Amino acid sequence: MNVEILAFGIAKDIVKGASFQLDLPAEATVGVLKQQLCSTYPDFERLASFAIAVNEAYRQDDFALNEKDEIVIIPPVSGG
Amino acid sequence: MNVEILAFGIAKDIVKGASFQLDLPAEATVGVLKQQLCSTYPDFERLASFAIAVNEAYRQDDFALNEKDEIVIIPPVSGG
Amino acid sequence: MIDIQLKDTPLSTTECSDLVASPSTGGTVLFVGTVRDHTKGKAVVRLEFEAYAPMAVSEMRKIAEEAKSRWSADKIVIHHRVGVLAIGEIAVIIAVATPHRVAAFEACQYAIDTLKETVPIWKKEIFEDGEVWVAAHP
Amino acid sequence: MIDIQLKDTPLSTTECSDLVASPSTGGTVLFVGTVRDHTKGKAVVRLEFEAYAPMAVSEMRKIAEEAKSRWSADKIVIHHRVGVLAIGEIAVIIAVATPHRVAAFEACQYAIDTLKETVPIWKKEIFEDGEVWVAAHP
Repeated sequence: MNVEILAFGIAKDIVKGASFQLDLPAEATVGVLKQQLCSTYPDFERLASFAIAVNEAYRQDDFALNEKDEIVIIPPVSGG
Repeated sequence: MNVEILAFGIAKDIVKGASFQLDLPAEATVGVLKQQLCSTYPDFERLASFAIAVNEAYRQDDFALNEKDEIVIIPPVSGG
Repeated sequence: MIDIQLKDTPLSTTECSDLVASPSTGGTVLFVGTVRDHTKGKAVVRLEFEAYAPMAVSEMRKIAEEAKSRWSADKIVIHHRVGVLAIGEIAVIIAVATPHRVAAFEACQYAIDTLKETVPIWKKEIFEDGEVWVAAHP
Repeated sequence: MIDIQLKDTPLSTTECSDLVASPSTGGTVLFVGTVRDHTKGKAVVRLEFEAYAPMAVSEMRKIAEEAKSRWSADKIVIHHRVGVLAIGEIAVIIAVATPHRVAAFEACQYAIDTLKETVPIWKKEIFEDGEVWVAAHP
């Protein structure tokens, strides 16, 4: 399946844009997405950490993705 | 010796004024003053507590008084 | 920097926050004490704060100095109001800026706790049917 | 009452203090976070805050709800600024009013600690010779 991913903070610099498309296997999980991101953009490995939000909430690696989900890369936050 | 004493808060109500004179034995201490206050104005006994400040600082019972000291009755405080 | 004020005009949270803010510290903790509309279920109409002014200022300064040295605070402001206050008005503001955030919380809490114990300021609550000096009786 | 705002205009300490003040509570604790002029000895020229807005708001609301229930807070306000900020400007204000003072300090500290861990907002520091996303690298 083809998903659209939003990027913020340093993730925007890594993928060179605020959003991009990614091809994932059908029934991919957040964990699969993270692996794919790291192999496509090795700079993600150099981050202190990064999380994935789906439909406006943090999701664990075993969370299953759907084509219409709002998927967001959340690099280390630094608000406050 | 004759000393002038300032009163604040409920102490003002008890002595019926913001200041008053009191006769104390020569070389009286804060402890002696407190006893004298309680015998002259028994309402002081009914307070949760009261302290004496001399020259703008809290003083213990053994502190010796002088005629020119600024003596103040400090009933329980309730600022803040 | 320490700024202690005892005044009979309204206090300003923004003023106190600005006084301690500095480009070198990252955070400020403030305590803002307001006048309550009831005590033990009884409606308060207004309040009066009276201070033994010179000693109130020196005791507040003592608190600020202690907090400054114990928590390495950069700046501490304590402003206390006196006179007649309406319900909801601000009676006291304490603002503390420290290099580390946790210290600012601790120092600010120490300052308000100690102020309520040692600073010679007295609050009189005025009810419809009488008035009482707070904390006077057990 | 919970009031969460993410805005690109200056934040006001007095506004936040007034929002949580109520005649029935005796005290408010505020945390005010300002923009620092240096990081590890390097001079910062200005900052930019970027947020994943809908989730930043919902995560801040979660923090406020948790603080409200754990410390019986009456009112919690969290205002966070986004966009370009000059040195010394306010990035975040958290205000908490509780029936008991100690709880307000604890709830406010919980809120700022958790905000810095979970709310999707990113700070970019701009130096004379470059820029860096804070906290991105170990």
